Amino acid sequence: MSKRVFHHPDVPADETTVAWRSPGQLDDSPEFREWLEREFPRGAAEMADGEDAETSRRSFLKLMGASSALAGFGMAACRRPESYIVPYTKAPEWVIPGKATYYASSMPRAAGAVPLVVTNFEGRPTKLAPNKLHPDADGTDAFTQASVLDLYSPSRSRKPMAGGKPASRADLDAMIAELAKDPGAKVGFLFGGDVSPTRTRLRGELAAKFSGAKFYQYEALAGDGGRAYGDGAKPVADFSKAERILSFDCDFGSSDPVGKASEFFAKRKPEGNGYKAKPDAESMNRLYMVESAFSLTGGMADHRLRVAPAELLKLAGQIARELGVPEAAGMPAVADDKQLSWIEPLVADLKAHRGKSLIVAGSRQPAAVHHLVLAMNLVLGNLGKGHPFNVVQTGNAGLGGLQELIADIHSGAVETLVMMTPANPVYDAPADLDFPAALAKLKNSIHLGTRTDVTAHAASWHIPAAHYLEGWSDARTAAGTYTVVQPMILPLYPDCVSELELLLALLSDDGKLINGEGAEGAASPAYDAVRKTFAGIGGEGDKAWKSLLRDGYLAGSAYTPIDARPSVDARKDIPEAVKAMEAAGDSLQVVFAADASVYDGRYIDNAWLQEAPDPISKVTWDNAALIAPKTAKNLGIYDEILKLEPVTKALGFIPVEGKYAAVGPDGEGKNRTAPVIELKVNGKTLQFPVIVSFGQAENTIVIPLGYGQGFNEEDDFGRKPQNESHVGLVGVNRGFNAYPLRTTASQLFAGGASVKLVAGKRYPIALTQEHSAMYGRALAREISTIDSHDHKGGFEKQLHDVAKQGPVDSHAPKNISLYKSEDRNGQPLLSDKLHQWGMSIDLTSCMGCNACLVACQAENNIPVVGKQQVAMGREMHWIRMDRYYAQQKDNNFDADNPALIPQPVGCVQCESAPCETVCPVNATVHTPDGLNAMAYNRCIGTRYCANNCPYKARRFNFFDYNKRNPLIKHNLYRGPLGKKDEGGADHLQKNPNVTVRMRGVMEKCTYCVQRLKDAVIRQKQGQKQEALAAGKPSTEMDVTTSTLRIPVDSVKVACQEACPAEAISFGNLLDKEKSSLGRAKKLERNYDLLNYIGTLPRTSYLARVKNPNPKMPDAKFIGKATINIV
Amino acid sequence: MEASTQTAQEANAGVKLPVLEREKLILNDRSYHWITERICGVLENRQPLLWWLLFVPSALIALLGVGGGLFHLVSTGVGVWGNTNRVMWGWPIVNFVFWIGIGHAGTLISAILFLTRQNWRTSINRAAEAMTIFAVMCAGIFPAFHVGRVWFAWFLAPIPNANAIWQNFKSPLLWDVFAVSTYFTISLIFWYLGMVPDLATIRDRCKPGLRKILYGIFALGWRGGNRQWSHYEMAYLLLAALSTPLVLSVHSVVSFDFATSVVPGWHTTIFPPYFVAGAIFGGFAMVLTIMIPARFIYGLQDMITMKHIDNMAKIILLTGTIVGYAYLMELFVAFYSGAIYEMDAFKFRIAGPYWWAYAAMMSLNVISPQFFWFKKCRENLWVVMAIAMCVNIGMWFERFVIIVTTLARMWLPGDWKTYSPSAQDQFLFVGTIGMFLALFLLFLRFLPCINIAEVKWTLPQSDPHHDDIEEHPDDGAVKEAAYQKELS
Amino acid sequence: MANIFPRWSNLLPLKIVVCAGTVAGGIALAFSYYATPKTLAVGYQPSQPIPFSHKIHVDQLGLDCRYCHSFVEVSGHSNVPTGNTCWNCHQHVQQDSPKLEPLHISMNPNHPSYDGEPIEWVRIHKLPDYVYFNHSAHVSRGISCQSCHGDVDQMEVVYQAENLSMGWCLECHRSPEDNLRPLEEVFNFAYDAEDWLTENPMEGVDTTEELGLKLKEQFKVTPKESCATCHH
Amino acid sequence: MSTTRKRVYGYLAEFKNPSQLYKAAEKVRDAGFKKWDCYSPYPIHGLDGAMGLKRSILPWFVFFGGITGTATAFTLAYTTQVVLYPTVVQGKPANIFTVPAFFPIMFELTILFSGFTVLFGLLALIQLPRLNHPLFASRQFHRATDDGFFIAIEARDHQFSPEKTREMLAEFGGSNIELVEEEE
Repeated sequence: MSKRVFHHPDVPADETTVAWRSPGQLDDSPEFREWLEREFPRGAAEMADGEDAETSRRSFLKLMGASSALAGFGMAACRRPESYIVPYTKAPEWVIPGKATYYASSMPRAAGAVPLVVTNFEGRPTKLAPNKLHPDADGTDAFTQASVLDLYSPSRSRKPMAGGKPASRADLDAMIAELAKDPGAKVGFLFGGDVSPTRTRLRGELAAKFSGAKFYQYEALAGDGGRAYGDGAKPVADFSKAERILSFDCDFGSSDPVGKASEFFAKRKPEGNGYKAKPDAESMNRLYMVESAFSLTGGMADHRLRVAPAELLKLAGQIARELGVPEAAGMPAVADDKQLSWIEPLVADLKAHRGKSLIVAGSRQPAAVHHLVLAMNLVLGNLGKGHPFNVVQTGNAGLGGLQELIADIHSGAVETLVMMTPANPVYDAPADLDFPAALAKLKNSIHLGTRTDVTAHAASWHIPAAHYLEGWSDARTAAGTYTVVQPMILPLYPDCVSELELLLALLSDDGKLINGEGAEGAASPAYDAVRKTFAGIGGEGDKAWKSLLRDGYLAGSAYTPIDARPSVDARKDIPEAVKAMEAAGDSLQVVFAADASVYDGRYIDNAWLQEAPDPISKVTWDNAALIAPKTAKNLGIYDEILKLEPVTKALGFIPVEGKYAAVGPDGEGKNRTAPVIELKVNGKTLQFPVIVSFGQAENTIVIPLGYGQGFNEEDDFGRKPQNESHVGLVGVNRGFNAYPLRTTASQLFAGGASVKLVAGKRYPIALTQEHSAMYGRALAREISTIDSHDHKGGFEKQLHDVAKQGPVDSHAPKNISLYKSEDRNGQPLLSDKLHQWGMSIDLTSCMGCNACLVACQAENNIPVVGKQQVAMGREMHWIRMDRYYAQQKDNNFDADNPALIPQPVGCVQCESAPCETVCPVNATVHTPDGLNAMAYNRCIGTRYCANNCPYKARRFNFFDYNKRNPLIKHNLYRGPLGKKDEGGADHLQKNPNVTVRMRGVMEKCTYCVQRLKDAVIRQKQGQKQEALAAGKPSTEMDVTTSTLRIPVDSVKVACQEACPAEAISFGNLLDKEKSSLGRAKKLERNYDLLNYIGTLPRTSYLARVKNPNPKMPDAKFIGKATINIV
Repeated sequence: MEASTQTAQEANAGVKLPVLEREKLILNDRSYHWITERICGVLENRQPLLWWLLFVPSALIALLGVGGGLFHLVSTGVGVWGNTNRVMWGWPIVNFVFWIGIGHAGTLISAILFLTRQNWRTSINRAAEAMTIFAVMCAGIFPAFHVGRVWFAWFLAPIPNANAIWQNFKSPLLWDVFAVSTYFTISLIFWYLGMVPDLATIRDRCKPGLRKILYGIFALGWRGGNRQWSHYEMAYLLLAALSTPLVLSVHSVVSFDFATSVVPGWHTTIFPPYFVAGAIFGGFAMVLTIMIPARFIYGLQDMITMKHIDNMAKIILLTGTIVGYAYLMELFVAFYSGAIYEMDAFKFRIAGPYWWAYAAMMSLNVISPQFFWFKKCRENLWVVMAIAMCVNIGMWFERFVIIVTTLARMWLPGDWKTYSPSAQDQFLFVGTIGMFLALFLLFLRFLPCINIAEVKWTLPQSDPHHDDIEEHPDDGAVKEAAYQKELS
Repeated sequence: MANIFPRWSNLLPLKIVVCAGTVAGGIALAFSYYATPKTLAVGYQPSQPIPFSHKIHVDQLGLDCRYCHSFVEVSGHSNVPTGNTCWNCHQHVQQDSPKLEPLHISMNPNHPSYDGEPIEWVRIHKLPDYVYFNHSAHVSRGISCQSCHGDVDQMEVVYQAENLSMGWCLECHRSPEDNLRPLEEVFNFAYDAEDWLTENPMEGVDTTEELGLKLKEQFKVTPKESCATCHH
Repeated sequence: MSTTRKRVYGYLAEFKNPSQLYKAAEKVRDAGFKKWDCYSPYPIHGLDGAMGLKRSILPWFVFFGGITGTATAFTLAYTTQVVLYPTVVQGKPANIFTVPAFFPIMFELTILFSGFTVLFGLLALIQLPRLNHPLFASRQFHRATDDGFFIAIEARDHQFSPEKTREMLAEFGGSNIELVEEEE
């Protein structure tokens, strides 16, 4: 027969670009359903089977189309187990086995949605990254990064409950239908603080349908400050226009956003983002911070004043008065001279920058402070369009608060309550409101939530909620840009319902609850609802819609500023607040703070967040009361807790102080315990472990909220088992619950507290960092822009001397190696002419949040190890977030207000790596492109490399952390008898391109080598496509270095991608100044950590630049963290 | 040594030749047969009750500690030990260096003292060599099992493989593998060769039966013909010559594990000599700790005389002082360097969280041996025994200081964390002690604990010219005579 | 007194040594020959649910590799055709061939025992989990399928042609020129360097070796030998 | 003595002390015997000369054994590290300049190989193990490993004569002279 040749068309040249979800799939193309269907039954089966769950990083492929599932050993072939390849029957569009697909979505949050790009492997979301196309893209914080784990959380709620008991879906549907069919129902809806246009629209429809419908909003940590701006209104800051910033306890850089913070960080860098400009102190903004305890933003402040919460109002009043704010007229004056001397130049500075300055207040501050802030901005002319400070209407108007709700319940105005808030009112509502009682009074209460928390048990109905990656919705960012929330995957568990789906069910006539997908795989009703909303905002038609799905946002849809004036009730609020303040007087005050790991308690079951150390206190897996050293002394509990400089006797009799002293009385590592205090406030008494926290205001105790939600018999503190079913293995026995201390009046601050030491009682605390001082080693370096007339000189001089800071580097001679790093043909060993990878970390904008740390964990399949292992010092995070305090002895302004300077340390990829030479089996060697590679499968675990690593960047798998569940007490020590991580689905989150390490091997950062390889290979593919597209024979196509080299800054590593402060630049050193990395490396403030050992690290640091106001009393102590070292 | 004019050939008339008389190594003019009887008696007679009282418990401890400990370790993971991501090497490596150090005295006594013709060694070298072998066995356990994936330990051997990948010959750890295994092999050969004639002796003494057959096999059919002896002596000399540099190299290589690293407090050129001295120091202490009791239990006082103990005490004094010097020199260099990391490393040793370890090391290793300056102390077996024990403990603490203290406080304070061993750590260590004792007791039970042939050789009457000086004029005697003439 | 050992025992040690030596040597040799991928993996030829013949489809019908393995150029993973790839043709061609029964069960709704479940092909070329081999990286740089998979076009039933051991990979990474081809020829199983050269002569290139070197130079192929190239 | 005819091994004579043995040995040597040996519980100083033995050639074996060791180590290290699969380790050169790093292993293997040569060289030279030997059949020979000093002259020596040799030994001071026969 004659030979016929079918030519398969070459994939188009632009195929290398990433694929975005096309709506074709959503409008229910059969293929799309096909693979979701195929995927999830198998997925469920997979999850049931704990064994496979860990077998390999590719085990997920077992669920997937093109997979290799290992079947019965040696069945057919005696030589090796037979394994199968199971292709799709019908290929879904865009899904290429082995290739990731990226979709735009966003995470709805009270502070404003976080725009995201979600990485999917064969339909499983595995990694979140900020959507940099988005105008409000700000990087992602630890919460966002970790939220992908919630999707697969083993303790996630999967089945409906009635009265705390498992209930059938049928009964649930019946109940919903009944409710939907009763338009007269007195139903109340309790929402979270996030803004969803579709929900807002549906609210209207609900109000129309249910005559008795009422709507409320509740976030445990919101506070009532918002009132100051009017109902549903909130302030939005534009940091790009703010040259002077005064923040009253507002952690806008991290936990308390008021606008695009990356603009703020950009203006922290003397060279601006990307280091394009010459270093210029003028271009920097200046941050004044007034706060009670260190916040991450506070750590960056140029001038920081620590005041007890009650005093803060007085201070605000003083400043306002000096700025000429009428509302502040009647307020008490500040008496303290030091504070006055601090305020005077500050006010001058603000006045000098009318219209270019910004004053913000923390969301937890009382309305009074916000009134003043608004007024001050008004006086300074910072208000209005094109100015740093704006007030906007979010549309969350007409929503009652928790008080109103409870009042309505008692009055009978609400008989049925639908709770959709991510908060947990039964647990976190102010004690005096007695929410449980109100709940009991209701005819029917429906709770929609991802966790079976106490509210879920208390409510008459609990509906498992869909994760935001599982359902359709929309949201608005802090600045108000319309942002789509699109599902990556059908609900992992069939009964999970999204908020919109529930509302829509109630709106529908038959009240049929449709979740996931409709009949015959019709898209979820939520999809149509969102489309409808969008049609109203972004216009009809597929084109707009498609571009929304592609980009993830609607351009130019930000809030429009409203004309805001201090409202009338300022006159009422301020005096009240002053009264409250005077009541508190100088008594011991308590700050109820959001926790960096569990926020208000909602993330208690997220293992990544629990293990991530608190950025300030470095506590993992628990919360503890924080107290300033002096206050501790005054309260007479100081000797019980960590001494700043414990004293011991060397050789038994020579007294030693400071760093050389032996371990303090509270122990170190696995022996560390914290004493327990009894805290009495608002007439309630509770016990908390207490640790010292530096730079905290005197007379202040800070207690992070959200812990202590459930206990079993393994509790370290011997609490009796209760509410065990409310939490999973991660959240059980975690920390101490402070919510019972809160009352409506004192939701976030409480005065008149008293503290008593509980004798003989101690609680084990796991810290990742035991020592907070640099001890004279110039590790994290800092300079200031002013000449404070000591020998340090001006900005230029200080910049120039960065590399020479510290006792060793100042006079260490240059390292010159005896050896030439060459092979036997005289070629250099780092031979790659295309790529030489490098990184720089800018301490000027790094504030020490854990975003990079968690992002790294998500990207590189890093296991959690549990509290006890962390305490021993076996945490696995590839990035260690060191946080140093620099206390200045000669600081006569406020010696107890040390500088805080963070320093993330991962593997710095030394060109001359000490770890490599000592490995006997060549398991860690250098790649030609300058990576310090780690071959897990070759490693036998001598751990010599880790000993010899000066940066201690290597982590060892002491146990099968991935296989044996580290969260069950002693489980790891049971070896093969230990329980496995069953029922969970977290193996679905694993990155298929990174090996899951077994016990006994070393691991560490490799600059996300999997991403680098992918980028380089894609570049090569592109080459071929272009050449063939050009129609030239390949033998004539010209491949040059420049064509094979990946485009400048085109590859991002996980930590860099996540960083909200753009502190990390990564790239190809051979791009020279073309890349921001190349420019960063050229800067004078670029230095190598531990330079004098001569390891030639590829990761370098940029010294932190502080921009103090020379006129400030503390100016000359600023920017010297490395110099004035304790 | 006191000189005497009492000469060998008083009987013969002629010029009176004063001859220096050697101090006797074997007391009370024992006969060849007495020596044979006595030494073989140790393993032929029924063991004293004490033997059983020692053997049974130590064997049990070994079984539980080493057997059980390793089982738990391998089945569960290195995590059962106290090691952390800061202190990656904890007790296991401390114990390794400790044991390998002890393993040095044996070969050293046999080799170096043999080359330097120190005949007094003959009474103790056998036991010392046995000690070496057992100590190295104990030592080997730790590095072998402290690796994370012991089932892949064969990656350390340069075997051609389908992966075409090899070892890293630049790694001190690989040097270690070669050094320790070589050292073990050579010591074994040395020990066995030295034992062959004695095995023959035992073979020829015991009645037909299994014992005779076994000893017969291991005696290789030794006949004691001079044609064998001449080659045999040459072989022994060669082995001694080979072992001497070997024994020095082994601990130097072990010290390279630390010295070639960049770790402050480890990165010092003084390490090799300092480790070797330490090893000899600790080794001799262990020999004393074991031989003094054995000497009493088996009544070997005439062969292991006070002279032996005195000599060993002197060596301990010398090496102890060298070690002390090394400690001080380390400190001096650290502070002289002006590098803060270096200085701190040592300040932490002196006054840091583990100051007690440093204090113990200093007092036990440097101070306690100084008592040996006094003859009284060297002669009082209780004192000797006590000091020997001190040194054993002190040397363990030395390794603890070097490894744990240093790693717990390295470069970045943000990373500092102290370390404490787990129960399994201690379990295994005790286990190896049990194993060491058990093996040594078995050795006493089944093998000649003193080198019979060599001891006989050191007897004065063993000299073929012992009784006829004039036929073969003694060179020394003649010179002496000439000298006397000139005087008179 | 008599000898405890008989005369013959004098030669015994020697005999033992000789025997032990031979045995040990033999084992070593056997091991190094049999216990290697070369013997263990090569020639692995399981029977497939459908006796798909590459010979027919590629050699006789002239199908391009990428007709079925469609993503080999863009993905690290060379996909096995989905059910509907086969079905496209076979719903018309050879419908009632009994060999295609499994395909019908998986794809043909009218088939009595239709279940829509995918066909489970038996995996032949399997690398360990910790090895990351990227097909696209190789085929788009001039390494042919043939180099690793052998003459698949001639295979009635596919078998493993090469041992796929790390050593084997390294051979090519050290001297890629032996396997490089013009990109157009990557999927051409009939490719023969000699003929290709005669058809399109290049100046300065006479032998196939020179061609390989020329291509290496042309494409700037610099394969890496470092661990991270395949393990991360 | 049994009537069965046995092959004679030779005469075994005892001497009362090392010097006796020494003198006797000198005489036997001068008498020109070749196939004979002195037996003693320990190596007797100078007896080699007295017997006219040459210095052992074992050192030569060992020398070459050692050289082999060094060479092996060097080839192993150099080929694997520089030729076969050079890896980039702490930026250290992968050429001849990296050899210093191999010295420790070269040294160790030298010693190891030498040690083995000593062991096996010795066994070869003294023809051990040989578990069976006519002398073991002697009544008194067992004392050779305890406190006996013997000379045995083999019948294979061409100077050997049943009577003369016996007398000679007696005259040299040998006692309990015994005719040692080979067993079946």
